[in-house]
Amino acid sequence: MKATVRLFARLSELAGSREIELELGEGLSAGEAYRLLCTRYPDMAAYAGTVMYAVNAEYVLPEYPLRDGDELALIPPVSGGAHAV
Amino acid sequence: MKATVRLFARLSELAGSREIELELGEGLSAGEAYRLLCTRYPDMAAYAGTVMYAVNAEYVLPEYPLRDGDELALIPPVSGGAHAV
Amino acid sequence: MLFEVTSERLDPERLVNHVRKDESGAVILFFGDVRNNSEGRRVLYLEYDAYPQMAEKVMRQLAEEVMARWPLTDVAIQHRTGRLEIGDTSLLVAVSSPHRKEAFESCHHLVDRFKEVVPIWKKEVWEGGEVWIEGEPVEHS
Amino acid sequence: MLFEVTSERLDPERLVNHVRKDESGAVILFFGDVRNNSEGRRVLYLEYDAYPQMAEKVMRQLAEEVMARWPLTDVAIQHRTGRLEIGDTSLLVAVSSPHRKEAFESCHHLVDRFKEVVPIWKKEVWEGGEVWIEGEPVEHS
Repeated sequence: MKATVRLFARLSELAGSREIELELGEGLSAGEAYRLLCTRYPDMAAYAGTVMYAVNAEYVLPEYPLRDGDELALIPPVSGGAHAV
Repeated sequence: MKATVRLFARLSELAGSREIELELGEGLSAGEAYRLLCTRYPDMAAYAGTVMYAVNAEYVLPEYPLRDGDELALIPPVSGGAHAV
Repeated sequence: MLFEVTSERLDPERLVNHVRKDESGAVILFFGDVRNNSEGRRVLYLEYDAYPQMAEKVMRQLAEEVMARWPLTDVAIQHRTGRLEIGDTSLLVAVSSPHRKEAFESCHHLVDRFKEVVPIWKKEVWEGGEVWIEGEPVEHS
Repeated sequence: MLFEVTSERLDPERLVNHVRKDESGAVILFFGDVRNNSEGRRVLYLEYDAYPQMAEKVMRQLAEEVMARWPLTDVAIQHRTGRLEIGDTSLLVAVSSPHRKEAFESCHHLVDRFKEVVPIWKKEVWEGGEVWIEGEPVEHS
Protein backbone atom coordinates (compact mmCIF):
# COMPACT_ATOMS: atom_id res chain seq x y z
CA MET A 1 0.00 0.00 0.00
CA LYS A 2 0.97 3.62 -0.46
CA ALA A 3 0.96 6.60 1.92
CA THR A 4 1.95 10.21 1.40
CA VAL A 5 4.18 11.63 4.13
CA ARG A 6 4.11 15.39 4.63
CA LEU A 7 7.10 17.06 6.18
CA PHE A 8 7.43 20.54 7.63
CA ALA A 9 10.00 22.96 9.00
CA ARG A 10 13.32 21.29 9.87
CA LEU A 11 12.03 17.83 8.91
CA SER A 12 11.37 18.98 5.35
CA GLU A 13 14.87 20.49 5.20
CA LEU A 14 16.40 17.19 6.39
CA ALA A 15 14.51 15.27 3.70
CA GLY A 16 15.03 17.94 1.05
CA SER A 17 11.34 17.55 0.31
CA ARG A 18 7.91 18.46 1.71
CA GLU A 19 6.15 15.37 0.49
CA ILE A 20 7.29 11.77 0.09
CA GLU A 21 5.39 8.81 -1.36
CA LEU A 22 6.07 5.71 0.72
CA GLU A 23 5.44 2.10 -0.27
CA LEU A 24 4.53 0.38 3.00
CA GLY A 25 3.64 -3.06 4.28
CA GLU A 26 -0.07 -3.49 5.13
CA GLY A 27 -1.02 -2.18 8.61
CA LEU A 28 2.25 -0.38 9.30
CA SER A 29 1.77 2.21 12.04
CA ALA A 30 2.46 5.95 11.90
CA GLY A 31 5.44 5.49 14.25
CA GLU A 32 6.84 2.66 12.13
CA ALA A 33 6.60 4.80 9.00
CA TYR A 34 8.58 7.51 10.83
CA ARG A 35 11.28 4.99 11.81
CA LEU A 36 11.45 3.82 8.21
CA LEU A 37 12.10 7.42 7.13
CA CYS A 38 14.82 7.71 9.79
CA THR A 39 16.74 4.91 8.04
CA ARG A 40 16.76 7.08 4.90
CA TYR A 41 17.37 10.39 6.72
CA PRO A 42 19.31 9.51 9.89
CA ASP A 43 19.15 13.09 11.29
CA MET A 44 15.39 12.70 11.66
CA ALA A 45 16.05 10.26 14.52
CA ALA A 46 16.70 13.28 16.76
CA TYR A 47 12.90 13.79 16.75
CA ALA A 48 12.12 10.33 18.18
CA GLY A 49 10.95 11.77 21.53
CA THR A 50 9.14 14.84 20.26
CA VAL A 51 7.56 14.19 16.87
CA MET A 52 3.76 13.98 16.75
CA TYR A 53 1.70 12.21 14.11
CA ALA A 54 -1.35 13.27 12.12
CA VAL A 55 -3.25 11.15 9.67
CA ASN A 56 -5.53 12.96 7.22
CA ALA A 57 -5.09 16.17 9.26
CA GLU A 58 -6.04 14.71 12.67
CA TYR A 59 -3.60 14.01 15.49
CA VAL A 60 -3.19 10.24 16.07
CA LEU A 61 -1.11 8.03 18.37
CA PRO A 62 2.12 6.44 17.06
CA GLU A 63 0.34 3.04 17.03
CA TYR A 64 -2.25 4.25 14.51
CA PRO A 65 -2.34 1.74 11.61
CA LEU A 66 -2.01 3.38 8.21
CA ARG A 67 -4.31 2.54 5.32
CA ASP A 68 -3.74 2.78 1.60
CA GLY A 69 -3.92 6.39 0.45
CA ASP A 70 -3.53 7.93 3.93
CA GLU A 71 -1.76 11.24 4.32
CA LEU A 72 0.65 10.96 7.25
CA ALA A 73 2.13 14.18 8.61
CA LEU A 74 5.17 14.26 10.90
CA ILE A 75 4.68 17.19 13.27
CA PRO A 76 7.75 18.53 15.06
CA PRO A 77 7.05 20.63 18.19
CA VAL A 78 4.95 23.56 17.01
CA SER A 79 5.91 27.23 17.39
CA GLY A 80 3.21 29.28 15.72
CA GLY A 81 2.09 32.68 16.89
CA ALA A 82 4.46 35.49 17.46
CA HIS A 83 8.00 35.59 18.38
CA ALA A 84 8.60 34.29 21.90
CA VAL A 85 5.40 35.86 23.18
CA MET B 1 -14.82 84.71 45.76
CA LYS B 2 -16.10 82.96 42.64
CA ALA B 3 -16.00 79.34 41.51
CA THR B 4 -17.30 77.65 38.41
CA VAL B 5 -19.25 74.46 39.06
CA ARG B 6 -19.38 71.89 36.25
CA LEU B 7 -22.27 69.46 36.15
CA PHE B 8 -22.66 66.27 34.16
CA ALA B 9 -25.18 63.58 33.29
CA ARG B 10 -28.22 63.60 35.60
CA LEU B 11 -26.85 66.45 37.72
CA SER B 12 -26.75 68.77 34.70
CA GLU B 13 -30.32 67.77 33.85
CA LEU B 14 -31.44 68.57 37.42
CA ALA B 15 -29.80 72.01 37.25
CA GLY B 16 -30.86 72.61 33.65
CA SER B 17 -27.27 73.69 33.06
CA ARG B 18 -23.77 72.26 32.61
CA GLU B 19 -21.96 75.14 34.24
CA ILE B 20 -22.88 77.44 37.13
CA GLU B 21 -20.99 80.46 38.49
CA LEU B 22 -21.12 80.45 42.30
CA GLU B 23 -20.38 83.36 44.61
CA LEU B 24 -18.92 81.70 47.72
CA GLY B 25 -17.61 82.67 51.14
CA GLU B 26 -13.80 82.48 51.47
CA GLY B 27 -12.50 78.97 52.21
CA LEU B 28 -15.78 77.17 51.56
CA SER B 29 -15.13 73.48 50.88
CA ALA B 30 -16.10 71.41 47.83
CA GLY B 31 -18.68 69.57 49.93
CA GLU B 32 -20.16 72.79 51.24
CA ALA B 33 -20.49 74.16 47.72
CA TYR B 34 -22.40 71.00 46.78
CA ARG B 35 -24.77 71.42 49.77
CA LEU B 36 -25.31 75.04 48.74
CA LEU B 37 -26.37 73.82 45.29
CA CYS B 38 -28.74 71.32 46.89
CA THR B 39 -30.66 74.20 48.46
CA ARG B 40 -31.27 75.53 44.92
CA TYR B 41 -31.85 72.11 43.33
CA PRO B 42 -33.29 69.86 46.06
CA ASP B 43 -33.19 66.70 43.89
CA MET B 44 -29.40 66.89 43.93
CA ALA B 45 -29.49 65.88 47.59
CA ALA B 46 -30.05 62.29 46.46
CA TYR B 47 -26.35 62.26 45.50
CA ALA B 48 -25.11 63.10 49.03
CA GLY B 49 -23.62 59.65 49.58
CA THR B 50 -22.21 59.05 46.11
CA VAL B 51 -21.06 62.30 44.52
CA MET B 52 -17.30 62.78 44.13
CA TYR B 53 -15.49 66.09 43.82
CA ALA B 54 -12.84 67.32 41.43
CA VAL B 55 -11.13 70.69 41.53
CA ASN B 56 -9.35 71.80 38.39
CA ALA B 57 -9.74 68.29 36.96
CA GLU B 58 -8.23 66.38 39.93
CA TYR B 59 -10.22 64.31 42.41
CA VAL B 60 -10.28 65.95 45.89
CA LEU B 61 -11.86 65.18 49.26
CA PRO B 62 -15.12 66.93 50.28
CA GLU B 63 -13.10 69.01 52.78
CA TYR B 64 -10.97 70.56 50.05
CA PRO B 65 -11.11 74.38 50.45
CA LEU B 66 -12.00 76.21 47.27
CA ARG B 67 -10.03 79.20 46.03
CA ASP B 68 -11.11 82.07 43.85
CA GLY B 69 -11.35 81.00 40.21
CA ASP B 70 -11.39 77.26 40.95
CA GLU B 71 -13.31 74.91 38.68
CA LEU B 72 -15.29 72.51 40.86
CA ALA B 73 -16.81 69.45 39.19
CA LEU B 74 -19.51 67.32 40.80
CA ILE B 75 -18.92 63.75 39.68
CA PRO B 76 -21.83 61.30 39.98
CA PRO B 77 -20.89 57.60 39.94
CA VAL B 78 -19.17 57.02 36.60
CA SER B 79 -20.32 54.56 33.94
CA GLY B 80 -18.00 54.94 30.95
CA GLY B 81 -17.00 52.10 28.69
CA ALA B 82 -19.48 49.87 27.06
CA HIS B 83 -22.87 48.84 28.02
CA ALA B 84 -22.88 46.66 31.13
CA VAL B 85 -19.68 44.87 30.13
CA MET C 1 0.80 57.12 24.99
CA LEU C 2 -2.43 58.51 23.61
CA PHE C 3 -5.60 59.49 25.48
CA GLU C 4 -8.65 60.91 23.80
CA VAL C 5 -12.26 61.73 24.45
CA THR C 6 -13.94 62.48 21.16
CA SER C 7 -17.37 62.72 19.57
CA GLU C 8 -15.97 61.14 16.38
CA ARG C 9 -16.03 57.46 15.47
CA LEU C 10 -13.09 55.73 17.22
CA ASP C 11 -10.06 54.64 15.19
CA PRO C 12 -8.72 51.18 16.18
CA GLU C 13 -6.04 51.13 13.47
CA ARG C 14 -4.56 54.40 14.68
CA LEU C 15 -4.39 53.14 18.28
CA VAL C 16 -2.72 49.88 17.30
CA ASN C 17 -0.15 51.64 15.13
CA HIS C 18 0.49 54.04 17.98
CA VAL C 19 1.29 51.36 20.60
CA ARG C 20 3.13 48.94 18.29
CA LYS C 21 6.93 49.09 18.73
CA ASP C 22 9.74 46.94 17.33
CA GLU C 23 10.20 45.30 20.72
CA SER C 24 6.51 44.50 21.29
CA GLY C 25 5.53 40.91 20.53
CA ALA C 26 1.92 41.26 21.67
CA VAL C 27 -0.74 43.91 21.16
CA ILE C 28 -4.17 43.62 22.77
CA LEU C 29 -7.01 45.80 21.59
CA PHE C 30 -10.20 45.95 23.64
CA PHE C 31 -13.45 47.21 22.08
CA GLY C 32 -16.33 48.18 24.37
CA ASP C 33 -19.35 48.03 22.06
CA VAL C 34 -22.96 49.10 22.55
CA ARG C 35 -25.08 45.99 23.14
CA ASN C 36 -28.72 45.67 22.16
CA ASN C 37 -29.91 44.75 25.65
CA SER C 38 -29.35 45.60 29.30
CA GLU C 39 -30.95 43.76 32.20
CA GLY C 40 -33.70 42.54 29.95
CA ARG C 41 -34.44 45.90 28.36
CA ARG C 42 -34.14 46.32 24.62
CA VAL C 43 -31.79 49.27 24.26
CA LEU C 44 -32.40 51.71 21.38
CA TYR C 45 -29.23 53.77 21.77
CA LEU C 46 -26.84 55.20 24.35
CA GLU C 47 -25.85 58.78 25.06
CA TYR C 48 -22.41 59.45 26.60
CA ASP C 49 -21.51 62.53 28.62
CA ALA C 50 -17.95 63.26 29.75
CA TYR C 51 -15.70 65.74 31.49
CA PRO C 52 -13.10 65.52 28.72
CA GLN C 53 -10.14 67.41 30.22
CA MET C 54 -10.35 65.44 33.44
CA ALA C 55 -11.10 62.14 31.70
CA GLU C 56 -7.92 62.40 29.63
CA LYS C 57 -5.91 63.23 32.76
CA VAL C 58 -7.32 60.25 34.69
CA MET C 59 -6.72 57.98 31.68
CA ARG C 60 -3.05 59.03 31.71
CA GLN C 61 -2.84 58.30 35.46
CA LEU C 62 -4.29 54.82 34.92
CA ALA C 63 -1.83 54.16 32.10
CA GLU C 64 1.09 55.22 34.30
CA GLU C 65 -0.27 52.95 37.04
CA VAL C 66 -0.24 49.87 34.79
CA MET C 67 3.08 50.75 33.12
CA ALA C 68 4.65 50.80 36.59
CA ARG C 69 3.19 47.40 37.43
CA TRP C 70 3.71 45.47 34.17
CA PRO C 71 6.58 45.63 31.65
CA LEU C 72 4.63 47.19 28.78
CA THR C 73 5.84 49.03 25.72
CA ASP C 74 2.87 51.40 25.35
CA VAL C 75 -0.79 52.17 26.12
CA ALA C 76 -3.48 54.12 24.25
CA ILE C 77 -7.12 54.82 25.18
CA GLN C 78 -10.01 56.44 23.30
CA HIS C 79 -13.59 57.05 24.46
CA ARG C 80 -16.44 58.37 22.38
CA THR C 81 -19.18 60.76 23.53
CA GLY C 82 -22.61 61.70 22.25
CA ARG C 83 -25.22 59.39 20.80
CA LEU C 84 -24.06 55.84 20.02
CA GLU C 85 -26.05 53.19 18.19
CA ILE C 86 -26.07 49.41 18.76
CA GLY C 87 -22.72 47.98 17.60
CA ASP C 88 -20.86 51.30 17.87
CA THR C 89 -17.63 51.28 19.87
CA SER C 90 -17.60 53.52 22.95
CA LEU C 91 -14.22 52.50 24.38
CA LEU C 92 -10.93 51.35 22.86
CA VAL C 93 -7.96 50.29 24.99
CA ALA C 94 -4.72 49.21 23.29
CA VAL C 95 -1.74 47.77 25.16
CA SER C 96 1.56 46.48 23.77
CA SER C 97 4.28 44.48 25.52
CA PRO C 98 7.13 42.12 24.73
CA HIS C 99 5.14 39.11 26.03
CA ARG C 100 1.44 38.30 25.81
CA LYS C 101 0.73 37.53 29.46
CA GLU C 102 1.42 41.07 30.61
CA ALA C 103 -0.58 42.50 27.73
CA PHE C 104 -3.69 40.47 28.63
CA GLU C 105 -3.48 41.13 32.36
CA SER C 106 -2.76 44.85 32.12
CA CYS C 107 -5.40 45.50 29.46
CA HIS C 108 -8.06 43.73 31.53
CA HIS C 109 -7.01 45.71 34.61
CA LEU C 110 -7.06 48.99 32.66
CA VAL C 111 -10.61 48.42 31.44
CA ASP C 112 -11.77 47.51 34.98
CA ARG C 113 -10.17 50.64 36.45
CA PHE C 114 -11.42 52.82 33.60
CA LYS C 115 -15.00 52.02 34.52
CA GLU C 116 -14.40 52.88 38.16
CA VAL C 117 -12.75 56.29 37.92
CA VAL C 118 -12.86 57.98 34.52
CA PRO C 119 -15.50 60.77 34.56
CA ILE C 120 -17.72 59.54 31.76
CA TRP C 121 -21.41 58.64 32.02
CA LYS C 122 -23.87 56.80 29.86
CA LYS C 123 -27.59 57.16 29.49
CA GLU C 124 -29.56 54.17 28.27
CA VAL C 125 -32.53 54.92 26.09
CA TRP C 126 -35.08 52.21 25.53
CA GLU C 127 -38.66 52.23 24.31
CA GLY C 128 -40.67 54.36 26.71
CA GLY C 129 -37.86 55.41 29.01
CA GLU C 130 -34.29 56.40 29.69
CA VAL C 131 -31.91 56.42 32.63
CA TRP C 132 -28.45 57.72 33.47
CA ILE C 133 -26.42 54.72 34.57
CA GLU C 134 -24.61 55.51 37.79
CA GLY C 135 -21.81 53.15 38.71
CA GLU C 136 -21.04 49.94 36.92
CA PRO C 137 -23.82 47.33 37.04
CA VAL C 138 -22.98 43.99 38.59
CA GLU C 139 -22.02 41.46 35.92
CA HIS C 140 -24.45 38.63 35.33
CA SER C 141 -22.66 35.98 33.32
CA MET D 1 -16.37 31.58 13.12
CA LEU D 2 -13.46 32.13 10.75
CA PHE D 3 -10.13 30.28 10.58
CA GLU D 4 -7.44 31.04 8.05
CA VAL D 5 -3.83 30.30 7.29
CA THR D 6 -2.67 32.69 4.61
CA SER D 7 0.47 34.10 3.05
CA GLU D 8 -1.23 37.49 2.74
CA ARG D 9 -1.04 40.36 5.22
CA LEU D 10 -3.59 39.71 8.01
CA ASP D 11 -6.78 41.78 8.19
CA PRO D 12 -7.74 42.86 11.74
CA GLU D 13 -10.74 44.90 10.61
CA ARG D 14 -12.26 41.93 8.81
CA LEU D 15 -11.85 39.71 11.89
CA VAL D 16 -13.42 42.25 14.22
CA ASN D 17 -16.36 42.83 11.91
CA HIS D 18 -16.78 39.09 11.64
CA VAL D 19 -17.03 38.44 15.41
CA ARG D 20 -19.00 41.57 16.33
CA LYS D 21 -22.71 40.86 16.97
CA ASP D 22 -25.53 43.04 18.32
CA GLU D 23 -25.40 41.18 21.62
CA SER D 24 -21.62 41.45 22.10
CA GLY D 25 -20.50 44.16 24.48
CA ALA D 26 -16.81 43.30 24.35
CA VAL D 27 -14.43 42.38 21.54
CA ILE D 28 -10.81 41.47 22.23
CA LEU D 29 -8.32 41.39 19.39
CA PHE D 30 -4.89 39.84 19.99
CA PHE D 31 -1.98 40.63 17.66
CA GLY D 32 1.10 38.41 17.77
CA ASP D 33 3.79 40.61 16.19
CA VAL D 34 7.34 39.85 15.11
CA ARG D 35 9.73 41.29 17.71
CA ASN D 36 13.23 42.53 16.93
CA ASN D 37 14.93 40.29 19.49
CA SER D 38 14.81 36.79 20.92
CA GLU D 39 16.91 35.59 23.83
CA GLY D 40 19.42 38.33 23.22
CA ARG D 41 19.68 37.76 19.46
CA ARG D 42 18.86 40.56 17.05
CA VAL D 43 16.30 38.99 14.75
CA LEU D 44 16.34 39.99 11.07
CA TYR D 45 13.14 38.26 10.03
CA LEU D 46 11.02 35.17 10.61
CA GLU D 47 9.87 32.46 8.24
CA TYR D 48 6.65 30.58 9.01
CA ASP D 49 5.81 27.11 7.74
CA ALA D 50 2.39 25.51 8.24
CA TYR D 51 0.23 22.51 7.49
CA PRO D 52 -2.69 24.71 6.47
CA GLN D 53 -5.56 22.19 6.14
CA MET D 54 -4.78 20.70 9.54
CA ALA D 55 -4.02 24.06 11.16
CA GLU D 56 -7.48 25.38 10.21
CA LYS D 57 -9.09 22.21 11.54
CA VAL D 58 -7.24 22.45 14.88
CA MET D 59 -8.07 26.15 15.15
CA ARG D 60 -11.76 25.26 14.78
CA GLN D 61 -11.44 22.60 17.50
CA LEU D 62 -9.83 25.14 19.85
CA ALA D 63 -12.59 27.64 19.14
CA GLU D 64 -15.26 25.04 19.89
CA GLU D 65 -13.40 24.19 23.10
CA VAL D 66 -13.51 27.80 24.38
CA MET D 67 -17.08 28.42 23.15
CA ALA D 68 -18.17 25.44 25.26
CA ARG D 69 -16.37 26.81 28.33
CA TRP D 70 -17.20 30.54 28.15
CA PRO D 71 -20.40 32.32 26.99
CA LEU D 72 -18.95 33.89 23.85
CA THR D 73 -20.69 35.26 20.80
CA ASP D 74 -17.95 34.41 18.25
CA VAL D 75 -14.28 33.60 17.57
CA ALA D 76 -12.01 34.21 14.55
CA ILE D 77 -8.34 33.30 14.03
CA GLN D 78 -5.86 34.10 11.26
CA HIS D 79 -2.21 33.07 10.94
CA ARG D 80 0.25 34.22 8.31
CA THR D 81 2.94 32.10 6.63
CA GLY D 82 6.09 32.85 4.69
CA ARG D 83 8.65 35.55 5.41
CA LEU D 84 7.62 38.14 8.04
CA GLU D 85 9.52 41.29 8.92
CA ILE D 86 9.88 42.98 12.32
CA GLY D 87 6.52 44.52 13.29
CA ASP D 88 4.50 42.26 10.97
CA THR D 89 1.59 40.40 12.53
CA SER D 90 1.81 36.61 12.44
CA LEU D 91 -1.28 35.79 14.51
CA LEU D 92 -4.66 37.45 15.05
CA VAL D 93 -7.22 36.10 17.50
CA ALA D 94 -10.58 37.89 17.87
CA VAL D 95 -13.17 36.98 20.49
CA SER D 96 -16.53 38.62 21.21
CA SER D 97 -18.84 38.15 24.18
CA PRO D 98 -21.62 39.94 26.05
CA HIS D 99 -19.26 40.74 28.97
CA ARG D 100 -15.59 41.63 29.02
CA LYS D 101 -14.32 39.16 31.60
CA GLU D 102 -15.12 36.13 29.44
CA ALA D 103 -13.61 37.81 26.39
CA PHE D 104 -10.28 38.46 28.14
CA GLU D 105 -10.04 35.01 29.72
CA SER D 106 -11.04 33.03 26.65
CA CYS D 107 -8.83 35.02 24.27
CA HIS D 108 -5.80 34.52 26.53
CA HIS D 109 -6.57 30.81 26.78
CA LEU D 110 -7.01 30.52 23.00
CA VAL D 111 -3.61 32.09 22.30
CA ASP D 112 -1.94 29.81 24.87
CA ARG D 113 -3.54 26.70 23.35
CA PHE D 114 -2.84 27.87 19.81
CA LYS D 115 0.89 27.84 20.50
CA GLU D 116 0.72 24.32 21.91
CA VAL D 117 -1.16 22.45 19.22
CA VAL D 118 -1.63 24.27 15.91
CA PRO D 119 0.77 22.81 13.31
CA ILE D 120 2.69 25.97 12.44
CA TRP D 121 6.43 26.54 12.84
CA LYS D 122 8.71 29.54 12.79
CA LYS D 123 12.31 29.90 11.81
CA GLU D 124 14.28 32.74 13.30
CA VAL D 125 16.87 34.31 11.06
CA TRP D 126 19.52 36.51 12.62
CA GLU D 127 22.89 37.75 11.43
CA GLY D 128 25.05 34.70 10.81
CA GLY D 129 22.51 32.02 11.58
CA GLU D 130 19.02 30.64 11.64
CA VAL D 131 17.06 28.05 13.58
CA TRP D 132 13.65 26.41 13.46
CA ILE D 133 11.99 27.06 16.81
CA GLU D 134 10.58 23.83 18.21
CA GLY D 135 8.11 24.23 21.03
CA GLU D 136 7.30 27.48 22.73
CA PRO D 137 10.22 29.08 24.60
CA VAL D 138 9.79 29.66 28.31
CA GLU D 139 8.66 33.20 29.03
CA HIS D 140 11.16 35.47 30.74
CA SER D 141 9.26 38.46 32.03
